[in-house]
Amino acid sequence: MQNTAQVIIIGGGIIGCATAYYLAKKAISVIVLEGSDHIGNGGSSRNGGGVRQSGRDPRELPMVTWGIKNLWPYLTEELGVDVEYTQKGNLRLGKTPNHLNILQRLTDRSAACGLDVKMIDGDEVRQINPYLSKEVIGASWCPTDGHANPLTATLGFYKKARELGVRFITGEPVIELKKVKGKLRKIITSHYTYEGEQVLVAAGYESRAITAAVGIDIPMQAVKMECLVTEAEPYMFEQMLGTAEADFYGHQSKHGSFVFGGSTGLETYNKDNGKQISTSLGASCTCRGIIGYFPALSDAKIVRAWAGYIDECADKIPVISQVEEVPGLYVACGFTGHGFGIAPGAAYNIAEIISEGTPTVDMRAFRYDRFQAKI
Amino acid sequence: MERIREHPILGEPEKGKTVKFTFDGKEIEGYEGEPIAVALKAAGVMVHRYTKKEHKPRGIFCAIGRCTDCVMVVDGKPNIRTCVTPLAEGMKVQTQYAVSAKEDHVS
Amino acid sequence: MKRYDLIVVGAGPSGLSAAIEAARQGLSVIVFDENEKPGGQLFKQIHKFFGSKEHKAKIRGYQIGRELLAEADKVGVQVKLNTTVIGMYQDKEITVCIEENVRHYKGDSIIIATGAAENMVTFEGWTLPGVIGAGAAQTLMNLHGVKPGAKILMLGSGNVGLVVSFQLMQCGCEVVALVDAAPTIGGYGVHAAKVARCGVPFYLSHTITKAEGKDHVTGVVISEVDNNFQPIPGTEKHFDVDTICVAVGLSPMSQLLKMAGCKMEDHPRRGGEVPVVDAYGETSISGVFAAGDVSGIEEASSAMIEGRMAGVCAATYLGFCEKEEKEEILSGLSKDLDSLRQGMFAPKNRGKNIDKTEEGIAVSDNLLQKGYIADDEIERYPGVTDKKGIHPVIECSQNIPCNPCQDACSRKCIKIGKKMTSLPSINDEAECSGCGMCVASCSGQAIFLVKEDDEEGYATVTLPYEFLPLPQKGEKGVALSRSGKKCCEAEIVEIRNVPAFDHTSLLTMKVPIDMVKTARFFQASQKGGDRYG
Amino acid sequence: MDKVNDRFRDIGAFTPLADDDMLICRCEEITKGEIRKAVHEGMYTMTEIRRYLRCGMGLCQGQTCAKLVKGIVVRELGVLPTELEPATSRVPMRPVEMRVLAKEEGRC
Repeated sequence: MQNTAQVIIIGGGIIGCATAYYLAKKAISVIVLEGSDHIGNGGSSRNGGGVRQSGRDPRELPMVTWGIKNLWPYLTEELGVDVEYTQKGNLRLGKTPNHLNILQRLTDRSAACGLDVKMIDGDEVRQINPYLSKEVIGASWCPTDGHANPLTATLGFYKKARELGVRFITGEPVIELKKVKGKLRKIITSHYTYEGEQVLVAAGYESRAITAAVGIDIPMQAVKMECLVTEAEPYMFEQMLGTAEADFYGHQSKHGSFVFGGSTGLETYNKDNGKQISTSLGASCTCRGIIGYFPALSDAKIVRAWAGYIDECADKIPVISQVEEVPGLYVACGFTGHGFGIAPGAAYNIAEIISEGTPTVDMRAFRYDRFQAKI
Repeated sequence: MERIREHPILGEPEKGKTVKFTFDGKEIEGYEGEPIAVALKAAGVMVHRYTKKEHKPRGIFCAIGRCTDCVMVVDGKPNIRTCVTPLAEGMKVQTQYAVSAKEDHVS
Repeated sequence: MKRYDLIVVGAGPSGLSAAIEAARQGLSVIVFDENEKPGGQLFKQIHKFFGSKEHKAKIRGYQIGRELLAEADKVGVQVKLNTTVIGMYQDKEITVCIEENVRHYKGDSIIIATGAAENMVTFEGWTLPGVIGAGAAQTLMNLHGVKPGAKILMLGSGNVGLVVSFQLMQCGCEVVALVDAAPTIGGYGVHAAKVARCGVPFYLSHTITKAEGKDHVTGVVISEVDNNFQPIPGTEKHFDVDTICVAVGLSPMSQLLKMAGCKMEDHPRRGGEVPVVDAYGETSISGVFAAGDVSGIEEASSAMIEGRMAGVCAATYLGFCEKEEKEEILSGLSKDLDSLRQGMFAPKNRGKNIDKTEEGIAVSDNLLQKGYIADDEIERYPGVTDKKGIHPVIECSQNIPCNPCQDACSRKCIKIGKKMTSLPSINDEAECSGCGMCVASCSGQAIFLVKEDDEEGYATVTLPYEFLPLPQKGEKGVALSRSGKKCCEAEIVEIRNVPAFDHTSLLTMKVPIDMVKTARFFQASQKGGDRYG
Repeated sequence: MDKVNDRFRDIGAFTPLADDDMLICRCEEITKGEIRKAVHEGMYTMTEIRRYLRCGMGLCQGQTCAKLVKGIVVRELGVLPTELEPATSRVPMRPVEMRVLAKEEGRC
């Protein structure tokens, strides 16, 4: 078996798949090693599908906006898989004056960076989405936000990259990275040793253990989050929704089902049995959150709920960076639960860093060595 | 389809009181508490819904609430598993087209 | 949170048995079942069960269900119906949908006894209304009292296909054919024989190629298949039917166990994805057990024993039962279970081609291919003898763990011996009283009483009959052979129906003496031969 | 390495079959041809097939089609049924209305 490639990517999530695709387009040979048995088995296929700018940390805005302008609208055609990208805006809802304060702060912060986002009142909210409860008194509204299908987007990048000759190997957890003569070169798994000129670690929270072998640590924690999906319902609305207090977020998919995520507040402390098992509280809590804003969905039936881990970075934005002190190493992880919408842009730009050294979008905010003590 | 009046092993089926309900506006009688699908079956109704993509008819398939093929619009709510939902007086049962009672929702 | 010593999911044969056994040991036990009625499949089973007294043989499934429920009630088991367990989580927590709420429960031990779901096959038109699972047919006719169809074709010759075909006829439906892609019948020969003698043709090595109809089934086309199970063009046969019943096996419904993180394996011989369990059903999560079909498809009789084993183990796990007592109970149950897992249809023999009985007698090819034993094959079996006066003829040709006939005869005419799977033989020394208990007790309806010297030129044949309407004494009709073909005129000379027969009527018909070895079923001649009543 | 994990393994080209339009997933109306094609597009596991095509993700959650889909994928990949893991089981076991899920009892 061919065990060497110009670039070895560790992690077959949307970042790994998309980076592989953008590198393959540049005729660079790539091997992708995925630890689990399935492509896109982490957050990539467990998230709520938001492709959103509003509410983001200003440091992320240039990248995500660039991706929304230049990549997302063309992905379905480019990949030959319907990624169900819909750009019909994002409503972040509020019911109390305190909510409105939170929303106002987020809006001001984004607007200051030039994003088209504004506060609207309850009636304006219901003009955009008539199904929302009368209790909603205001929202932030960003018309250029949207949503897509994380499953087909991730697998679409995989499919296309594979077509271009990228080698994907699943069930291949990385045990160790090894330098040869001062340069990162070998990737050791339980089956084989792979060799590459450049190595991108894009393995979510697991990246932390993997880069430890070469003395690099990204401060992250794994936080278990939960989502659910309803049966297909008649068409109701197209916006992406969220709330000031993050009770829930989600959208109606092209298929008609509603995909929602939510939080119980216990996420950081959730335990697991190694199977990413749902908690007994999550789905019920999310349903209460949804019904509070969306009484019309009370009778919608939940057909499936699931859990997954986010790789929460210390400062809540990702690390997408070359690691110069370990020649050959690149890292893209710590996306902190909002990595899906930004993924194509991030992958495109890290592929540029790997291949040419310079990205289209300034990525200095995502450097691996930015973390400092507070005093 | 006929109801079994007397069974060689089970004798006469135990049924509750009769109730009236409507199927697509037409009044039908059934027994209270029996699955809606059974009352429809006894009345000769075979088609419970038409599917979303192909507009194909579906009816009872597993009869125990697992396959979800027999879903209909019941009292205005779509996707009700009629094989496990008890019949009640005055229920409004409608053929389901895709996910609603309106034919134009079939794409 | 509400907590029980034991939570059982599924109130079928294994779940109820587990609950009873555990409650007897002193555990607080609650059983959840999503159905409106308890008993799982038992309440759809109206035939008499096989096995021995210990396995509740010759009792009908629904009666076993009632007995289990009464027993559960007596020992203080709470059975909650219309309650769907929707999830199983860490720390042995489950969530249950009750009425319009979700409730959380914890069990110090949990037994999952969720049973099995039906498999399906695809053919053109398989999504049409009128194509139903055999389980659906049972549910409609035996639980809800409505006929699944008027004219029905059955796909699948396993025990489910055979038993359900017979049940369909019992409730007044016409079964036009029984079809299976396999070259030989999968279920018990005796089940096939009772369907065949009613006149249902068997088409082995055939499959459905098309369900016809626009909005619902109006017909079906079957074709012969080659060795690779591919339809052979030109062999198509058409039947007018309104219903196609599919009985092509079961798969364990093991989702709850998988969801909770139990180690699973794909086990084709057990029917699909099953939890990895020890000999008594404990999964990879200690204190979580699986019992019945969920851990491997078998008969209800074995499910009940597995349930009891899991119940005892749960009791021991929680310190309610001493190790010695547990081992004593388990060794008894293991013996029972082992005795059920013998014979030609034992799990270990699945997929094997068996051409001789344990006694060394060649199996009937005709039985395997057509559903009945041919006239030239029948005399090889030890239950089929010639004798003066009234005597039983036992057309039992396969080694099945079943012996009620031996116990039924107070005169010791019938001998099976210690090995339950042995074919019954006739004890020449003993004299038959003609009481008919053996006829009514045979779960396979394979025993007939024959009196060859009844009157000059005539003989009588007494057969089990479970159809309506019952013929009248003196009624004339035709006798059908094992193959379901008319063989001669017949007259009913006696009808017996006593409580001990448990709804099996004994018809005695007078037939010409040369038909005594052929005539095995009665069909009334009037009203267009409405044999189904 | 097992056969399912090497996504570069040659499983031959996709060739149409006469019964490719046979419906397999009754809920989401996914055909045999779509499933076979997805395998050739690299979806080698039941989980990926589900996520890519939505088969087994409808109202019944694969209760009817899971085994049928698996049979098709196994044949297309040329592996043994035991080499292909069935898809994950998820809460809830039956479709449940949000208002029902929202009303919890018995948790203190």
